[in-house]
Amino acid sequence: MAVFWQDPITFLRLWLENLLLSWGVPADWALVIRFAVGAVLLVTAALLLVILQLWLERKLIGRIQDRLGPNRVGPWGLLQPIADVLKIFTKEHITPAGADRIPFNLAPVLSVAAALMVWAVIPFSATVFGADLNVGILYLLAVGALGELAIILAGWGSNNKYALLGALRTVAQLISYSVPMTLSALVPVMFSGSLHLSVITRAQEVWFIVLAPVPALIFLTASVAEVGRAPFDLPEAESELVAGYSVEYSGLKFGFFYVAEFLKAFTVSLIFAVLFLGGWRGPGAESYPVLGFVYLMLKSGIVYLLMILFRGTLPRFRIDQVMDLNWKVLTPLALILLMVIALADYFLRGTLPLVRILGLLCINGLAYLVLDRVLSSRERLRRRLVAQPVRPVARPENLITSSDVGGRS
Amino acid sequence: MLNAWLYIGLFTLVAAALPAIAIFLAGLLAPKKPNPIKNATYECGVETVGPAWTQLRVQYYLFALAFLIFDVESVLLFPWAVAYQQLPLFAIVEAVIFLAILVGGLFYAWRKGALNWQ
Amino acid sequence: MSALQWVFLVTALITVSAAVMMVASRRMMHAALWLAVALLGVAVVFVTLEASFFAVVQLLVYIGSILIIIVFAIMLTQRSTEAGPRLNPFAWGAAGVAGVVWAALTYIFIRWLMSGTPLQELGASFDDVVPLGKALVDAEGFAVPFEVASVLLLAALIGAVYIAFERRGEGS
Amino acid sequence: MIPLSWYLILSATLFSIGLFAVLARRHAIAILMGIELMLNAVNINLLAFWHYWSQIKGVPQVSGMVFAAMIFVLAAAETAVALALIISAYRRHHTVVVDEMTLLKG
Repeated sequence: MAVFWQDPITFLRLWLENLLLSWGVPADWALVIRFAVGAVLLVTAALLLVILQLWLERKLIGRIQDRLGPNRVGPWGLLQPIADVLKIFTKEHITPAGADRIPFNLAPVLSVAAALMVWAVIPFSATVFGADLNVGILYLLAVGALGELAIILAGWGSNNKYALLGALRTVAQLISYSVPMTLSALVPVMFSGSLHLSVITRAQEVWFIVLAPVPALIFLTASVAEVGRAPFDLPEAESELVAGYSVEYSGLKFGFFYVAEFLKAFTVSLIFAVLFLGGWRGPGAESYPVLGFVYLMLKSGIVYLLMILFRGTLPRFRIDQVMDLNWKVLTPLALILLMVIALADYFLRGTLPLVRILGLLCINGLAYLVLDRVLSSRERLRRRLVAQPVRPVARPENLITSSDVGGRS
Repeated sequence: MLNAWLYIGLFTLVAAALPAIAIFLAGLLAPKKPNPIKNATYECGVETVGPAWTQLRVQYYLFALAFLIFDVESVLLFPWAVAYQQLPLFAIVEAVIFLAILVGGLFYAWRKGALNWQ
Repeated sequence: MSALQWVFLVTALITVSAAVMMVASRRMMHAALWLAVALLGVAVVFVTLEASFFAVVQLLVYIGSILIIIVFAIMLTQRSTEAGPRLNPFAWGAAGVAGVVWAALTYIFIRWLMSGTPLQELGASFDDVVPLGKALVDAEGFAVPFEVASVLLLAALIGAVYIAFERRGEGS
Repeated sequence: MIPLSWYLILSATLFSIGLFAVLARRHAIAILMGIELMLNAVNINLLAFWHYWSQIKGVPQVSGMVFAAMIFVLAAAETAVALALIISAYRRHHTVVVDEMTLLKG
């Protein structure tokens, strides 16, 4: 019997189970009710987390850009997102003329649902997980496919050129980046010998980011791109495609696309933490599962902060750069590293753990250096001219002279 | 395993129902004053020209194609990766050959220029 | 009837009606979306068969990539889709052929089931991924099909890139 | 539990609908979708037999799963090439209706 302060969620689960059984509910139905209660609680928690995220992200981005960020509603602007939610809740829903009603209305729902469905399989601590699927990782990747479907539905349903082009462009980006993502997700599977997320977590006596730093880096980059955040935020590049697939949406329907984006940002951090950062593992997490939950949230919070840092500091890529980065750098890198690691680990897996770790680290570094040299030299040879030659920048000291001469070019 | 899937099924239902209910409630609360100008398709203020469902360029197809091939291939590799710890060297070399063939495909598409965004 | 049977019946009904709608819809995009529903239904059927791996792969490969590539192809060939009737003049003949095939298949299946071949359900704790992975690269097992699959994919990639890229600039 | 015959009838139905789409639709991509449906029906069959037969021989049989996996590969390859052909034909003839394509007649 679990003690409350060791593992509150299991404690509550057992309590609910006993309560239902004592009421004379059949065992099968008790299971269904327990699952349903768990699902409702988890979905609500995830959606509430988005509100916190909205505040955190606006505040931090504000600070990075030397602004205050939200500071009016509540202490430190903490109630700002709630005010925003209330406002967007009462906005008019505009359905554009000629829209395909069913896809148009289904798209935001499916988009949020796809982002939420990831939470069903995440092992939150040693004892608390929703479904321990025997194909956990593949499920995580497959749910992404539903998100792509939602984007296509939105683009098609809006009856708008910008929406459709934006949607197809987004989907092109998402599907491209899921290739290196899938390939680097194979590495944790190889090391742990299972697709169960719980087994993958348990197998990480040494975090997989130490054993395979380069695949982890590829996975992180690809997941930032999968979320469509800066610097990969072409899907909503205001200057190019108005707002991508969500142009025609208004009110809460638009809000849900926004929610889905923020939710996805956190779920990919969660996935990264589970696959490469040891999930709930940490000192004392086995005997006090509640600590495991804290560790997991800390780890994914750090990854999430890293993503906010990317967003605040990196300029947006052009679409051809996005595609080049994926197909000409990440994908070959992931493929070749997969081969190298598969061969190397076969010879190293019988040796001492320390030797194995150091060996894998060296091989990762070596492969990365060699491939980086090879790939970037190819790139340099084939770099295409896409912009004008560099023109002089107007600085205070050359302002007058350059305008007098009409520029160097 | 069916229990796990039962949970996922319920979770999916809840995850889809919650936003749907929220949108429905918001639709009840929100004002409804449609007019033809407001409902017109947004095209930066310019009159809409032609049907919205326009033609695309072949570029999109080529990326989707490369993705399709690599996706299927990585799916085939997942069972192999699960069994990896128990496999002899022969089987690992076999998978490496499998990967090498696809690297060849990638480089063909690259040389051919199919991976350049125009 | 058990709950699982109800799940199966509802899924089968949705799948079949989505398939019918797919054949009946005029707009190709609608057909593709109905196909998505049918494919999802098939994924659920795989779940009831305890083939988790294939249910997920169905999502990943069919919905995540084949459907998307079909959508892209529809968008690429958009201009010629809407005109003319959607069925060709032999539609009645085709319906007849399909009906005959359905009756024949069902008859064969039922006959075969009646013949009393022993059947046994899969154990509930059976994990479908590890034996598949071992068999795929086992020299005694399916190593050759595994490599051939890779070559097939390579051939498809090269062929499709070649065909789609062939007369560049000639199209509109 | 679900009887095997249900799966077989479902797969026969999907196969026939797919066959009808292949025979009767004029649009090339619709025909392709019919083929996808037929392949799915085949997969249901394969996995159903795998589910009901794999413990007959004492050890779990994997042939059904391997065949199903190969069908996925086949479907991917077939879709890729078929759509490339359709797009190529469309660029040349500006049609995707099969009876209007006289590509092979030269």
